Amino acid sequence: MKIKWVILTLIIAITTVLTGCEPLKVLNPKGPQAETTADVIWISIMTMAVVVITVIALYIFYVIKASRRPDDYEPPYIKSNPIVESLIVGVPVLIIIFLTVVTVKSLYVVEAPPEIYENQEPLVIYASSSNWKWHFSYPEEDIETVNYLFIPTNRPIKFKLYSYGPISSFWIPQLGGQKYAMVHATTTLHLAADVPGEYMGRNANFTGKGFAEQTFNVKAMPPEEYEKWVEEVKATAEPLTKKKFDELLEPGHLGQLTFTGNHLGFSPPPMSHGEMSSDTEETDSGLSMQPHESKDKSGNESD
Amino acid sequence: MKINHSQPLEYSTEHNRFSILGFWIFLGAEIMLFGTLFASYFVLVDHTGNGPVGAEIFEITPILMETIFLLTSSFTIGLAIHAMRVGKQKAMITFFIITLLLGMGFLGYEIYDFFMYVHEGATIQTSAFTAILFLTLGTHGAHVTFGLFWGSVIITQLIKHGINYETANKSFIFSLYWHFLDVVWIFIFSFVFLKGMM
Amino acid sequence: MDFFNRFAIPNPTPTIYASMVAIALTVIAVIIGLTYFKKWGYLFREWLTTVDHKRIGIMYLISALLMLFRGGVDAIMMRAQTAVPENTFLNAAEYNEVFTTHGVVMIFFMAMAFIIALMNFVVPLQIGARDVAFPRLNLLSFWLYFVGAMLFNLSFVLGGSPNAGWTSYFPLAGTQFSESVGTNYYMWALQISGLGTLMTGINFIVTILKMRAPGMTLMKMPMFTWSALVTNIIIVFAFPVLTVTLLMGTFDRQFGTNFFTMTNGGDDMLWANLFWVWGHPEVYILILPAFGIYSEVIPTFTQRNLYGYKSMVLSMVIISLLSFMVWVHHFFTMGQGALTNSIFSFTTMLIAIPTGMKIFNWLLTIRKGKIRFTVPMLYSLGFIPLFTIGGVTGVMLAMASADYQYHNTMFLVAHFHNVIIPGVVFAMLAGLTYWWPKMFGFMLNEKIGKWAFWFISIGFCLAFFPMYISGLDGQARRMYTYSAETGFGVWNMISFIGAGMMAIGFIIIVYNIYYSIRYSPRNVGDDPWNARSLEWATHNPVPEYNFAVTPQVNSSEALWDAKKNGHKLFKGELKEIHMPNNSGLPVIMAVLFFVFGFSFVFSIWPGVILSGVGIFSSMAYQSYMKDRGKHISVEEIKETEAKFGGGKK
Amino acid sequence: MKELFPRKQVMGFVFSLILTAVAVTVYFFDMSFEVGSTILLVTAFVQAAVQLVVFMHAGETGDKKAIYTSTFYGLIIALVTVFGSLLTLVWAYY
Repeated sequence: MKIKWVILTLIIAITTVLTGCEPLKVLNPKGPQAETTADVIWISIMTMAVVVITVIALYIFYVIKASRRPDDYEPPYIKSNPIVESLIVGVPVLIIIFLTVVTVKSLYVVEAPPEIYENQEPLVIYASSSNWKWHFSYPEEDIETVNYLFIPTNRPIKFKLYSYGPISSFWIPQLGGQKYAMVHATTTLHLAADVPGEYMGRNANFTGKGFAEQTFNVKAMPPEEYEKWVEEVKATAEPLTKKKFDELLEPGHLGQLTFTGNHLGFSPPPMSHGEMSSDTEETDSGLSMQPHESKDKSGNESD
Repeated sequence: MKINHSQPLEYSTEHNRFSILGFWIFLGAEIMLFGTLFASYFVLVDHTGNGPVGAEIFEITPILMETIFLLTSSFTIGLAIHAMRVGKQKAMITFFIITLLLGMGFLGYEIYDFFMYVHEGATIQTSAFTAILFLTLGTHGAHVTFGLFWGSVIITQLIKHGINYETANKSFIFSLYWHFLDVVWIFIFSFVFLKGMM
Repeated sequence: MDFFNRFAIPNPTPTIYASMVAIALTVIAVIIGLTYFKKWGYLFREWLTTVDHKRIGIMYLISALLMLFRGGVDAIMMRAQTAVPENTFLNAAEYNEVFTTHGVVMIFFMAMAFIIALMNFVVPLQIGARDVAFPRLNLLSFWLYFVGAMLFNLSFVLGGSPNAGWTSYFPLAGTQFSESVGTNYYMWALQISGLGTLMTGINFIVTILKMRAPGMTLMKMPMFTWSALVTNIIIVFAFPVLTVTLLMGTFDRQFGTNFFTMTNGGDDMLWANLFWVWGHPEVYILILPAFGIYSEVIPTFTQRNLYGYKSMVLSMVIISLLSFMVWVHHFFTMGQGALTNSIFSFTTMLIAIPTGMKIFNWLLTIRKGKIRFTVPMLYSLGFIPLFTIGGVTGVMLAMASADYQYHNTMFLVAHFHNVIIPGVVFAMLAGLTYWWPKMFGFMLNEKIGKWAFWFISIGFCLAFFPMYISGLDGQARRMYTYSAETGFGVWNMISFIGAGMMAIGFIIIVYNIYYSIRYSPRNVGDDPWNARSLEWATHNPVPEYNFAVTPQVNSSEALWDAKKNGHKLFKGELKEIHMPNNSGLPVIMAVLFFVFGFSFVFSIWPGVILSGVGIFSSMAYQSYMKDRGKHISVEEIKETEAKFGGGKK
Repeated sequence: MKELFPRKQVMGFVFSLILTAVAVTVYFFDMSFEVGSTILLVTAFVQAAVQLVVFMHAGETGDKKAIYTSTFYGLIIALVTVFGSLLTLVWAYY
C-alpha cells in the first residue's frame, strides 16, 4: 500500500512546487502569448487533476475492498453493464470536447499577433540559427546581433525563423511557445513582452555537439531605452560584411556580437519568390491561420 | 500432409491456405510501402531544385508501352492460373513464360527510360524530385526484377514436378504478386506520369 | 591501410578501449566455455536452429534482457552526467552517443524484443496451437532481429556510435553534420531488424486467424491474444513506412541523393514526418501487448472475469486505427499552423477515450474481486495509477498550444517514460514473472520479486516526476550539461537517485533469477497461479508439441471454464502429431544479412554484392527444398505425458 | 483453346485497356486540373478493383473477410498518410 502514499505525497509536492514561491518559467509568463499558454496549461492541469484524483480514489477504494475479502468469498462472474460502459465513454468524450475547444481557441490566439497590441506595427526580427549560435537581424533598424536579443516592451514582435543547418527550435519560455527554424521554410512566431527584464532564450531542438550551449539572452526594455540602444549600436558597431557573416556561420560558439547592417541582403532567408523585396508585413498580416511563408517551390535556394 | 480434394490444389493443404492468407497480408504491407513512396513523391514533386520538372523528362511512348506490357502480363498470368485450375500444364507453362517475357519487355523499357532521364541531366542526385522519382520507379522495378527470378524458379519446378499442391500454391501466390505489381504500376502511371504531363 | 581507417572510432576514450577489451574477452570466454563443455552441438541443434516457438521466445527474451542492461547502463550514465551542473563525467560527443543508443536500444532491441518474446511463447499456447503458422520464418525473424541488434551494438567499437538522437532528424543526421558511420549503422540495424519484425507481424496474424483451437471464435480469444493480433496488424502496416524512410536516409547518406538535404530541393521536414508516421503506431505496438498482459494478470489475481471483454476488444481496434492518424503531434511546432494542429490535437486526444475505457474496465475488474498480492499483480496495481498520470500528461501534450511550451523539454521526456515504464516495462516484468513457470517449470521467488518491484516503482517516481518540473522550468531535453544558475540541479539530482534505485531493482531481478534457478522448488504443478486461460491447461514446462490432444474451447477463459463449470477441454484419443523440422538456413541467412549490413555501413561494395547474392540464393534454395516435417508417434507422446505426471490427457 | 480464355478474364482485360485509354485522355486533351485529377482517380481505383476481384480472386475463400479487411485497412491508412503528409508539409504553407 506504500505506493499510494508515495504518489499522493508526490502529487502534493508537485502542486506545492508548481504554485510555490519561485515559479517555474513556463508558468511565470511575461508576455501575452506566454500568458495564453500558461492559462491553457493551468486549465489542463486542473482538468487532469480531477481525472487523476477520481481514478486514484476509485482505485484505492476498490483495491482496499478487494484485498479485505473474507476467506470464503467467491468473486462473482459479472457481465458488463451498458450504463456503466456508456458512462466511462461519455465522460471522457465531454472532457475531450472541452479540451479541444480550449486548444483550438488558444491555437488561433498564439499563432496570431497578440491581440492587446493589435493596433501597433509589429517589430520584425529575423532570427536564424547556425551551429551553435543565433543571429538576429533587425531589418527596420538595419542592425544585427549574435546570441543576444534586445526588444522593446509593449510592442508586438514578429520573429521570422530559419536555420543555416539542422532543425533548431526557437524558444523564450517566458514570452511564449517555441517554433522550429529550418532550412527551407521561414516560420513566423509572434511574441511580445509586457514587463522589462532579462529572459532566457535557447534552441530547444537537438542540433549536435554544441546544442546545450546554444542559448541567447533576451532583454526587454521600455521603447525609449530600446531606441537609445539602437542609436548606440549604429554609432559604435562595425558593419557586417558577407565575408564576416560566412565566418560567423562556421560551426562553433561565439560570444555576444553586434553589427550594423544585416545579412538579409547577401544571404536572404528562404522565402517564396519576390516576397522578400516588398517585405512581409502587408502580405501576411491577415493570414494568422497560416503563419508560414509559402515554401520555396521552385527550389531557388542559395547554396 | 492432409490434402483436401474438394478445394482447388493451391488451397488443398492447411499450409497452402496459410501461405495464401499470409501473402495477402504481406500485400497489405506492400500497399503501405508504396503508399509511403507516393506520399513522399507528392510532397517532393515540386522540389526540383536546379533540376528539371517531370513534364520536361517524361515521354509518353515508352510509358504507354510499359503500361501495355504490364497490363497484358497481368492478364496472361491470370490465364496461367486458369489453365492450372483446369489442369492444362503445357498451356500454363506457356502463359507463365509469356508473362515473364512481357515483364522483361517492361523492364527493358523502364531501363531505357532511366537512361533517357540521366541523359537529360536528371540523375538520382540532381534534386529531391529526381531522387524520389527514381526511388519510386526503382522500388517497383526491383519488385518486377525479383518477380522475374522468382517466376523462373517456379517454372523450373513446374517443368520438373508438374502441377501438384506445392507448385500450384507457389504459382498462385506468384500470380497475386504479379497482379499487385500491375496495380501499383497503374497508380504510378496515373499519378506520376499522366499527372506530371497533364 | 586506408581501408582500415574507416573502422576507427571518431571519439576514442579509455572507456571505449576498455569495452573493446571486455567484449573481446567475453567472446573468447564464451567460445572457450562452449568448446570445453562440448556444448556447440547442443546449442546449434537445440537452440540456434530451433523452429519451436517456445524456444524462439526464450531466445528473444534473453536478447531483450541483455539489451535492457545495455540500454540501462546508458540511462545511468546520462543521469549521472546531468546529476550536477557543469559535470564533466561525459563530454558532449559521448553524451550524444549515449542518449541516441539508449533510445534505439530500448525501443527496438529491448521493448520490441520483449513483447515479441512473450507473444512467441504465449500466443500459440493460448489458442491451443502446436506452433506458429510459419515456424521457419519465425526463426528467420528472430535472427534478423538479432543481427540488427548486434550490428547496432558493434557501432560502439567499430566506426563510432550514431549520435543524432533516436529520431535521427535530418539534416543533422546527414553526412554534413554526422560524418561518422554511426548513422549508417542506425539505418541498417533498424532496416534489418525491422524486416524481421514485419515477418513476425504477418506470421502471427495468420497464426491467430487460422490456428485457433476448435470452438475458439474471435470473441472467445484470451485478451493477450487479441492484443497480439491488433499489435501485429499495426506492425504490418507501420513497418513498411520505416523501411522506406530508412532507405531514403541511406540513399541520402551513401548515394548522395537529396531527399532531406539542405540543397537541391531536399526537405528536412519530410524525414520528421515519415519517421513519426511509423513512430507513433510503434508506441502502440509496444503498449497494446502490455495492456494484454495486464488483462491476463488482473483477472487471474482478482479471481474473477475481465470486466467488459467486448469494449476491451473494441478499444484496441479503435486505438489501432487512431494510431495512424495522430503522428503530427510529434512536431506541432514545425509551423503547419493552427488548422492542421487543431485537427491532429483532436485526433490525439481521441485516443484518451479508448485508453480511459480500458483503465476503468480494469478498475471494475478489481471491484468485485479478491486480490492476491503476487509480484505480477503488484506490477499491475502499480501500473494503473502511474500510467494514469502518464496518460493525462499525454492529453496535456496533445493540446497543441500548450505543447509549444512542453515540446523538446524534460516534460516530454517525463511523459513518455511515464507511459513506457509503468506501461510497457512493468507489463514485461509482470508477464515474465507470470509466465516464468510456464517457460521453465519453477517459480521466481516472490519475496525477492517484491523487493525489486518496490525499488523499481519508487525509483521510477523519483527519477521521472522531477523531470515534469524541470521541463516546465525550461530544461530542454538532450542537454549534456547546464549551469548552476538555472536551478535544474536539484531536480536532476533526485532523478539520478531514482535512476540508481531502478538500477538496484533490476539487479535484484537478476539475482532473483539466479536465486530461483538454484533454490526454487521444481514441482509447481501445471497451474501454480490458479489461472484462467488455455496456456495453463498444459504442462510446466511445456512439452514440444504443446498439447497432447487439441483442446476444445467454448469460453474466453477456457481453463477457468474447465475448472469451474466442468467443461471438458481434451476430448478424443491421442494421435500422431506432425511437427516441423529444425532448420539451419535461417542461421546462414543471418550471417549473410550481417555481412550485408556491415558491408553496407562501411560501403564495402564487394561484400554487399556477394552477401546479397547469397541471400537471394538462400531464398531460392529454400524454394527447392523439400521438408515435410516429422511425426511424433503416439508411444512417444504417452511417454512424455507420463513423465510430466500424466495428469492430463 | 476456348477453355483457356475464360470470358470473365477476357472481359476484365478489355475493360482495363479501356480504363487505361480513358486515363490517357488527360494527356492528349486539354483539361482543367480538377477534371483531369478526377478522371485519374476514378480510372486508377476502378482499375485496381478490377484486378483485385477478377484476377486476384480476392473473394473466393473463407478468408475473404481477412483479405478484404487487410486490403482496405492498408488502403485507408495509406490514404491518410498521403493526405496527412500533404496537409502538413505542403498545403499548410500556402
